[in-house]
Order: sequence, then C-alpha cells, then structure tokens
Amino acid sequence: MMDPTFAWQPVVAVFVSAVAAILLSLTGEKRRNLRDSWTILAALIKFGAVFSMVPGVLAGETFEATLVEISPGIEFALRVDAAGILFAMSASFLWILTSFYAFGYMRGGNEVKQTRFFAMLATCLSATIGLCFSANLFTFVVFYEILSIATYPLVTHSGSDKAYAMGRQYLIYAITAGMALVAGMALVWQAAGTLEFQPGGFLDADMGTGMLWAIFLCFAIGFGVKAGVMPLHSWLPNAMIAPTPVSALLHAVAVVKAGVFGFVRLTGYTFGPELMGAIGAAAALAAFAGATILLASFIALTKDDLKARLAYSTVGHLSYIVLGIALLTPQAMLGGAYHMVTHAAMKITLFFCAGAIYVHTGKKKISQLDGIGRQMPLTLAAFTVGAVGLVGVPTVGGFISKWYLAAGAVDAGQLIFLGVFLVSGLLNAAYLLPIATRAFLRTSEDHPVRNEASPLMVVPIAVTMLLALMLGLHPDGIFQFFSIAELIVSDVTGTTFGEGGTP
Amino acid sequence: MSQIPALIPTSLLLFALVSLLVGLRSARGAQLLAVAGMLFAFGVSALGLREVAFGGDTLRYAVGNWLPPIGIEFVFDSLAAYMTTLLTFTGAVVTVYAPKALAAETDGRQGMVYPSMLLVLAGLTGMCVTGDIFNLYVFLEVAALAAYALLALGERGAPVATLRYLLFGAVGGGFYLLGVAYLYFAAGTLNMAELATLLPELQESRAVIVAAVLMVLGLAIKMALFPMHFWLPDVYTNTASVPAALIAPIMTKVSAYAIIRLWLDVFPPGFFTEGVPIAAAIGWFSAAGILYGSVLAIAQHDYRRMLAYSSVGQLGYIGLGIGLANPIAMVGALLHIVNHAFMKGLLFMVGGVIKLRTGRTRIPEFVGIGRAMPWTMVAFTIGALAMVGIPPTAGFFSKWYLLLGSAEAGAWVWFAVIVASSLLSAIYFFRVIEMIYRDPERDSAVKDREPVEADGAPVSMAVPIGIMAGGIMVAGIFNVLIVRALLESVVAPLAGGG
Amino acid sequence: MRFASILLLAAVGGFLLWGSGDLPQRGDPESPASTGISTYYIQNAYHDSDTPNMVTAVLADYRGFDTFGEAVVVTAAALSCLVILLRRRRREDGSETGVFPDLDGDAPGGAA
Amino acid sequence: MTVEFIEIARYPYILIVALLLVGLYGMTVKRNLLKKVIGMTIFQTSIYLLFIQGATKQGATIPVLDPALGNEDPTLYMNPLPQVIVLTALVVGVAITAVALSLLVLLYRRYGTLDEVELLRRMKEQAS
Repeated sequence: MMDPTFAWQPVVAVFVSAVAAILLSLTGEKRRNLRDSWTILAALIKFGAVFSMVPGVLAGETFEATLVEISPGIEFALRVDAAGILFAMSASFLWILTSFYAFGYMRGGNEVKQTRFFAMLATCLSATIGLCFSANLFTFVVFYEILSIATYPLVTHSGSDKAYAMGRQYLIYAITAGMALVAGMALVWQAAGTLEFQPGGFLDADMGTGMLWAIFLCFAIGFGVKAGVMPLHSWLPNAMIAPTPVSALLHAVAVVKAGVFGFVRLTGYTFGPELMGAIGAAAALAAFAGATILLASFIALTKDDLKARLAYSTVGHLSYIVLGIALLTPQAMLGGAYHMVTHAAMKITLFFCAGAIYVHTGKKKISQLDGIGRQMPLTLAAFTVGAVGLVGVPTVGGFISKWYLAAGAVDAGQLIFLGVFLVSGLLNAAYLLPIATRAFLRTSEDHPVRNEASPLMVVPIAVTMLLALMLGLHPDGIFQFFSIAELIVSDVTGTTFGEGGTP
Repeated sequence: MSQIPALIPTSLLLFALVSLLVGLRSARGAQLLAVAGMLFAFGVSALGLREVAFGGDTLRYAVGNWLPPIGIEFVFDSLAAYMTTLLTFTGAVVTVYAPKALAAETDGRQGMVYPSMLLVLAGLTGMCVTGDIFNLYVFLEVAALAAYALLALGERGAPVATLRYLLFGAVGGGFYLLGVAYLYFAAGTLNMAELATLLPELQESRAVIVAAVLMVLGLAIKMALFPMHFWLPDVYTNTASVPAALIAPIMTKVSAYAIIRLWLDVFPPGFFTEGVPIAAAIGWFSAAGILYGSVLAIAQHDYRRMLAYSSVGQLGYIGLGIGLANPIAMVGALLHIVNHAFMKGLLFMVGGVIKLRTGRTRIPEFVGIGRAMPWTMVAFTIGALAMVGIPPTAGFFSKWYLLLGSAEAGAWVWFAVIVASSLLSAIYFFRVIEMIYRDPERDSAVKDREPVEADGAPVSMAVPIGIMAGGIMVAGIFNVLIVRALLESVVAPLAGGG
Repeated sequence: MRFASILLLAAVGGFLLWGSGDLPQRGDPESPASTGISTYYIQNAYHDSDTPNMVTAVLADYRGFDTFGEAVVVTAAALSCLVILLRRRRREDGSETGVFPDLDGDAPGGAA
Repeated sequence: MTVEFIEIARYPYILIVALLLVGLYGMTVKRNLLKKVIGMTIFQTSIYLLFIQGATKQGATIPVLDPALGNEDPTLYMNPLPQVIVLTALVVGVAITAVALSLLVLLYRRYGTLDEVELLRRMKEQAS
C-alpha cells in the first residue's frame, strides 16, 4: 500500500473532516464548544494540507496516494493536479469561513440537531475534497455519491413537511444522476478498459460515435443535475430550504461546483477537448448552457425571495463555467476555471449576507429590505460588492473571469455566446443591483439604528468580500488562483499562457 | 484427504443434537451451544477458506473412505468455502442476536428453536460441500424441513404461509429429484465430478436436457426466482424476526449457489448457454423479477413485507448474473450473495429490534425512531444505502460488476433494468429513512402520529447489527480481495466463451 | 385459472415424456445406470461389507452418509412437528379470530 | 419422436408421468389444503416409481446375493442404487408429509377450515 510516491497531504486533506465528523458526533449536543472546535480544527488542517501542495503543483509536481484496489484493475486513488487543487483550495478555504459563520447562524437561530448538521457538513467537505483529488473516474463517482447522500440530511434539516418534500425531490435528482454516472462509467470501462483521468482525455474516436454519445449523455445527466444545467436545475432553488450556511457552502460552492468540476474532468480529462468538439457534444452542451444562463437570469428577475433569487443566479452562473468549458478555446476555459473561484467568493458573500439578514431581522423577501443598509451597513456593503462583481464590473473578480469567457467566445467564433455573456451581464445587474439601491437609498422605520449581526457572521462576510475584491484587483495575489487556472488550461489543451493571461 | 469439508455439516448436526437435549431444559443453554456450534463451524470454514485461497488446492473428503464414485464425496473448493464461511458467519451472528427477540415473539419452546437453526445451517452447508447430486437433495430437504419449523413460528398467519411454502417447496424439491432421476438414468452416476466427464458426450440427449431444466426449475422455485416467488412475501411477513433474519439472508442464496454449481461443475461448458438457453431464461425472468419486486416493494406499508418484495428483486440480481454468463457478471452475482446476506440480515434484525422495543412493523408508524435508537438507525441507514447501491457500501459493487457484465455482453435491456432498479429501491428505502428521522413535534404532516418512546437496542442485539453493518462496509471496500482470492478461479470456466 | 393449470400440467407432462424418449428402455441391461457404478456394488458388496443384501450394503455403507442425512431429516421433521404443535399449548392470550372449539380439547387457547 | 411416444416399451414412463400429473393436478387445482398434501404425496410417489422402474434389468433377480449365482455377473442382479435412493427419498417424503400434516392440524385447530382461499383471506385480515 505504501508505494514510494505515496503522499500524505491528499489523504489528510480528504479524510480529516470525516474523522472530525465521527469525533463531533461522539461529542454530542451537550458539549457544543468542544464539538465546534473539532470542526474548526479539521477545517484548518484541511486547508493547511491543501495549501501545502500548491507550490508543488505549480512547479509541476503531482501528489499521488493509492489507497486500495477497489475493483479489479481500478484503484481507489488520489492524485492532486491543477484542476483539483483549484477547486479544493476554494472549497477548503471557504469551509473555514462557513464554519464560523455557521456557529453564528445556528446558535443565533437556536437550531436543533446541530450535531448532525455539523457532522454532515464535515462529511460533505470530505467528499468534495475527495472528488477534487480523485485520480480516476471511479474514485470520483464514489465521492460524488457520498456528497449527494450526505447533503440530504442538510436539505431536510428544518424537519418541516416542506423540507421533506424538497428533500425527496433532491434525492430523486441526485440518485438519478448518480445512477447515470455509474452507467456512464461502466460504458467507459467497456469502451476504454481504464478509468484513469488523463490531461487531454483518454477516450478516442474509434470507439464509435454511438458509444461516445451514450457515454456523454450519461455523464451530462449525471453532472448536469448537480451543475443545475436546465432542464435539470429545478432541485437547486428548492434545496434552498436548507439552512443558509448550507446554501452558501454547498449550493453555491461545493455541491454544485462538483457538477461543474465534473464537466471539467469530463471535457478535459476524459474525452479531451478535440473529441468533445469532433462528435459535437461540446456544441450541444454549449447550447444548453447558453440557454440556461439567459433563462435563469430571467427567472431570477421574478423572484422576491432573496435566497430564491440568489439560487437562480447560481443556476445561471454555473452555466457560465459550463459554457466556458464547452467552448473549448483556451481563453474560454481559463475564464471558466477562474469563474469557479470568483463565483464561489462572490456568491458565498451574497448568501452569507442573506443569512445574516434573516437571522438578525427575520426578513426573507427583497421587498422587505427597504433601508436595511442603515441598520446593517457592513453586511449590505459586502452584498453590494458581491452583486457588482457578479454583474462583471472591474475591480471585482467577476470581471476577470467574464473577460476571458467573452474573449474565448470571440476566439471560438461563436459571437452568439458573446451576446449571451453581455445580455446576461445586464440581466445580472437588473436583478441584483436594485437590492443594493433599495437597501441604501430607501428609508423605512424598521431599521432605525445601526445594529449588525453577530461578529461570528460579519467577519466571514467581510473576509469573503475582500477575497472577491482581491481576485479582481490582483488575480494572482492571493493563493495564486489565476496561475493554477492557467495551469489547468495548459494541461488540458497544451496551450501555454504568456504574461497577463494571453496565449 | 482433509477432514474440513465433512467437519462443517457434521459438527453442526452434532451441536444440533446436543442443543436439542439441553434445550428441553434450558433455552439459554441451547443458545450458548448453538452459538458455539456456529462459531466452531465458522472457524473450520475459515480455516478451509484460508487453505483453499492460499494453498490453491480443492479439499476433498470421501465419506467412509469409499472413493468416489462408489461413495459420497465432499468437495471443498473456493466456491464452497466462500459459501460455507458466509453461511456459518451469518448463522453465528443471528444466533447471538436471537434470545431477546425470540422471548418476545414466540410463546415458549425456545429451546427447540436453536436446534432447528443449527439444522438449517447444517443442511445449507451440506448442500455447499457435497459433491453428489442426490446427497445435495437430502441436505436441501434437511434445511427445508428445519426451516418450516422456524417459519411457522411468529404471527398468526405464519402457519398458512409456511404450509404454502412447504407445498411449493415440495414441488421444487420433487422437480430437482426428478431431474436427478433423469440424469442418473442417462449417465449412470450421481457424482458431480464423474458426471462432468460423462456429460459432454451426452449433450444431445433429450433426457439430459430435461434433467437440466428440471433441476434448475426445482432450485429456482426454492430460490424464489420470479415468477415462482409468490410464496415468499407471505412467509417473510408473517414469521418471527429471528427466523426471518436467519432464513431471508441465506436460504434462497444456497439454491442459487446450487444452480451455479450445476452449471459450472456438472454440466458441460456452454450447455446452459448454447445447448439449452437456461441461462438466458433465468436472466429474463430475473430482470422481470427485479422490476416487479422493486415496484411492489414501493407499494408496501409493512416493513417486513417491503423487505420481502425487495428480496424478490435482489434475488433477481443474482439471477441476472447467471443469465449474463460472463465472468465479470458471475462475480457480481456471487458477490451479491454475500452482500445481500449482510444487507437483508441487517435489515431484518433491525426490524426485530423495532418490533421488540415498540411493537411496530408498519412503516408509517416508524416516526421518531431515529431519536429513540440512534445507533441502530445509523446501521439501518448503512444497510438501506447498500441496498440502493451507494458506494462505497457493498451493495454498489455487485451492481457495478453486473453493469460491467451486461455492458460486455451488450445486454442493454438488462443494463437499463439494473440502473432503473437502483432508483426504485432508493424510493422505497428513503421513504423509511425519512419516516425514521421525522420529528412529530416540529412536523405538521406527522404530528398526529404517536412518536416512539423506546429504549435503544439491547447489547445482545446491537452488537450483531453492528457487525453486519461493518461487514457491509468491509465487503464493499475490500471486495477485490474476495474477488481475487476466491471468485476469479470460480468463474474461470466461463472465460472461454462458455 | 383451472384451465391455465391444466395447460401448464400438459406442457410439463409433454416435456417429461419428450425427455424420456432418450432414457433407456425398461429393463435394458445395457443402460448407463445398469453398467455404471452399480456393477461395482453388485460385485463387491459381499466382499466389502459381508452382507448378501446389496441394497443394505449401499444404504448403510457405500452411501451411508445419505442414510445419515435421512436420519437427520427424520430428526428435523420430528423437531419441526414438536415446535409447530407444542407451541399451541403455551399460547396465553387465547385470542379471538376464527378459533373454533378445540377438537381434542387439550389446548386452552380456544376456550380461554 | 411421435413414434417413441406410443412405443410400447415406454409404457412405464407414460404411466409415471400420468401419475405425476395427477399429483400436480391435485396440488394446483384443489382448494382444500389436505387434498393438496395428498396431491403432494402422489407426486412424490411417482418420482419414486421412476427410480424403481429404472433399476430393473430383464432377466435379473433382486439385489440380494444368491450363492448359486455368484457376484461376478452384474446382469444377474437388479441395480441396487436406485432402490437405495428411493429408500432415502421416501423417508424424506414422509418427513415432509409429517410436517405438512402437523401444520394442517395447527391450522384446523386455529381456523376451523382448510380451505386455502379462506385461510389466505384470514391471514391478510390479521396482517392488516
């Protein structure tokens, strides 16, 4: 089991939160400070382990750990590469913030079953990091399914009848997706005899177009559900019934990005961009993603519930990334990869704000937010930054990713998608900015004095806001996200980027 | 010549006899003896398993020193070792679990139950180790007769269901015996190894064809292969928890094992696929059974009845592996025998705990059990996830091998059936999970339902349940070890296109 | 239902007869069963087990394990009958549905 | 094939199959459980007969050593093996019948009827 190249960092990074989940369920509800310290400890260790691998990955090293042979010829193995570390960095960093935020949220709202909540959250993180570092499709699918199932108790957390109804819908989508993945994986094994991810893909055209399309369809359903590509998206807004930290971390970052990340692995490491283009699968994916971006934005406009509006915004922005991947040009892929990080930072800020407003004032509807900026100026300032970033205004991270996405669309000669990006930018502005103006410019008797939410919630909000700003001002300044994104694209397409991200 | 193959069933028989004598006085003593007997047989099986897996040789034992084909031969190869280890393990776990549930559900005479359990195990292990087709019939009926007694325990409807099972089982046994007669008169011997050398010349004989069909049909009835399953739901629903937990996981599987044994080691290679399309027929019936069982399981309100229909579906997986007739699918079928034994054993044992502590068996009444007995319900959740086929539980891997097998065979209908059935089983198991964790205090939809106020499972029941749950995980993560050490050699005959 | 059963039975019968076409003729001394292992039994039974009755020799010696199994079957059946019938007397609740006055009168369940 | 069906030397098979069908008919069509058990024993008996008729050899005697005949020529004795099988199978059959009958006794005591449809109805009633 201990081969010479066995690296501990990925193993620690993946399993530390699973251990924490067990420890904190044993600790129980009574000793909640001890219980919560397990979460923080695990989050810090996890981030440390992930971060310690960044320099190595940028230097071209890979960290591998083969754990056990799990099916003849298939190993349960972890391998850290650029794509994995990008997603793992954003997820594990945001978990630290989300943990603090969640303590504030759960204690502030006096929620029950907190132990189960934190245990499941930790399990989800294990699964997320696990699928980041999966060396092959099989390991990926194992973690993907664990992630699906572990999210279920979080969705139904409130225990209300509605929560169970939504949970049921979530499960049906998730299990269908899981089975589609398993079926696709069986087909890949039948066609290729291997499941090992390889930059540039390992399937080739002589497997037959029919087979390749069957594989693609299985995976498109499997990942499309999580990534919220229409028409497979409808579980995502409904899953917002979960507590806000869950919506923030899982339904804006970990779970949904797992689907998007699946598309990265599918396009870049299973099919390979050339094959995706050759059989026309990329075009089909791009068409669905493009339609999703516009439709989701329109639907978001009609929602008065803050979390629902953010949820539809998430559906749209996930498809930005999918579209970036499906356009297959290096710039578009770079934009997509970078958008994974920037969207995570911006959207989690927005969700954190929504949660803080709800816990602090009990308000959920946008129409009730008149003048709330006077009461919670910091929170709403952060909200404004996130909103502006999603629209794509420079200085916030969203601008950079959108820039490359748009440039990629031009490269691909697909001007229609350039149009999609521009129109959706306007729509983003239309559904997000009014919230900020309403909060700051209108007045209301409800919010007379300045009175922020608990620091446990405000500090994480501030940190994520700063992260979103940093990502726009100095793309490489913090955790070298941009360099990693470049590395992914050069892994997959063989294109190397010069200074400033031009190929 | 090794003693191991003979030692397994005979030691169980001996313990059965002693525990019967003790059981007349003390149920406790009978139980201890039963546990000891099962553990002894398990130990012997495990020793044999080690020898077979690492020594590589098949262990043979000629009863009474009469070399086959004069006498009866016991053959302990990888497949037999695999089965007996599983059977004795499950038996030991259920016997440890038994006393509290039996005391609650059966009215006296528990001392008689343990010898019956040992006899069931003796019969089943005997079926696995014997190398003689008639001796297999004798053991088949030993197991069946002891099982009838166990199954007739329990609720008031149990004897009706058991009698129907008995009648139908007698037809199954009769068909098998009829097949033995045809085979004997066509070939002139009862020894499996000798039959294997004689039958290739007799492939064209109509008598051999009829014999094969009859034997498989008889075993399929005992296996409850759709559409010959109809005795099963009533039996599992009405019987007490302990017999259900003992018989549901293993009994039907041994008949499946016997079919596989006949196919691989008695009839010539290719006979079941090309000579007579028995494999394909089993496959199609199984595929129908998977869908039928899963759909009907969704419709059930009684927990045990749901499990029974789910068994009909799960047995279909084993049948499907037989039907696909390629090595990887057969590995899936054999692996599913173990997986399903663990899963169903666990689920029925959990049902027994719930019934013991709350007296409830209907799923809508399970509200709030998750809070009353959290750890038992964690184990239940593991079992349920395994039934659905979520990795890395064991249930996933058998389905995975079956999927690979059907992809290899190009059997896309069966491929789709396997995929669809996972979704169906998710529906009926998550319905239970949801009900278990619902909280009547905060949930308007169930607020008029009485929440469960109960203690957790007693230690003597919690430990076996925990062992089964652990077994599910271990068998999942380390399935390759099982496959490499035992199953690959078993399915090797299929590799040559047979 | 009855018609379907009869049809099914006819199919079974036809199938069995079809297969019996390749079974040896009645009394054929050359049949596989008559020339197979039974030859050994006939020739050696007396020598091996000192008993003139070959059936006894096969039953109790060569295939003694079958006979042992047979004994086990009887034990199992006896035990089963015991479990099934004795249980009745221990029933305390003497409950309601469909219990007719007992035929042999020794079971308290019906009366209580 | 059709010729063989009516060939006179096949008459034992025809009779045995007929008996077997009688037994199966009783088991499938009759509603009374006792009659089903009777059908079961008939069915089992037909299988024993199949074994026994296969043991015969033309011109052979029973498989008991006759000093006058010696034990060298196997054609002089009938095949002992099927007889052994029948002895064993017969006991198994008796055992099954015994258990079936004890179940019948239990059922009759409990329900006062042996009609299958009625019993199934009551079983469902009790389950719900």
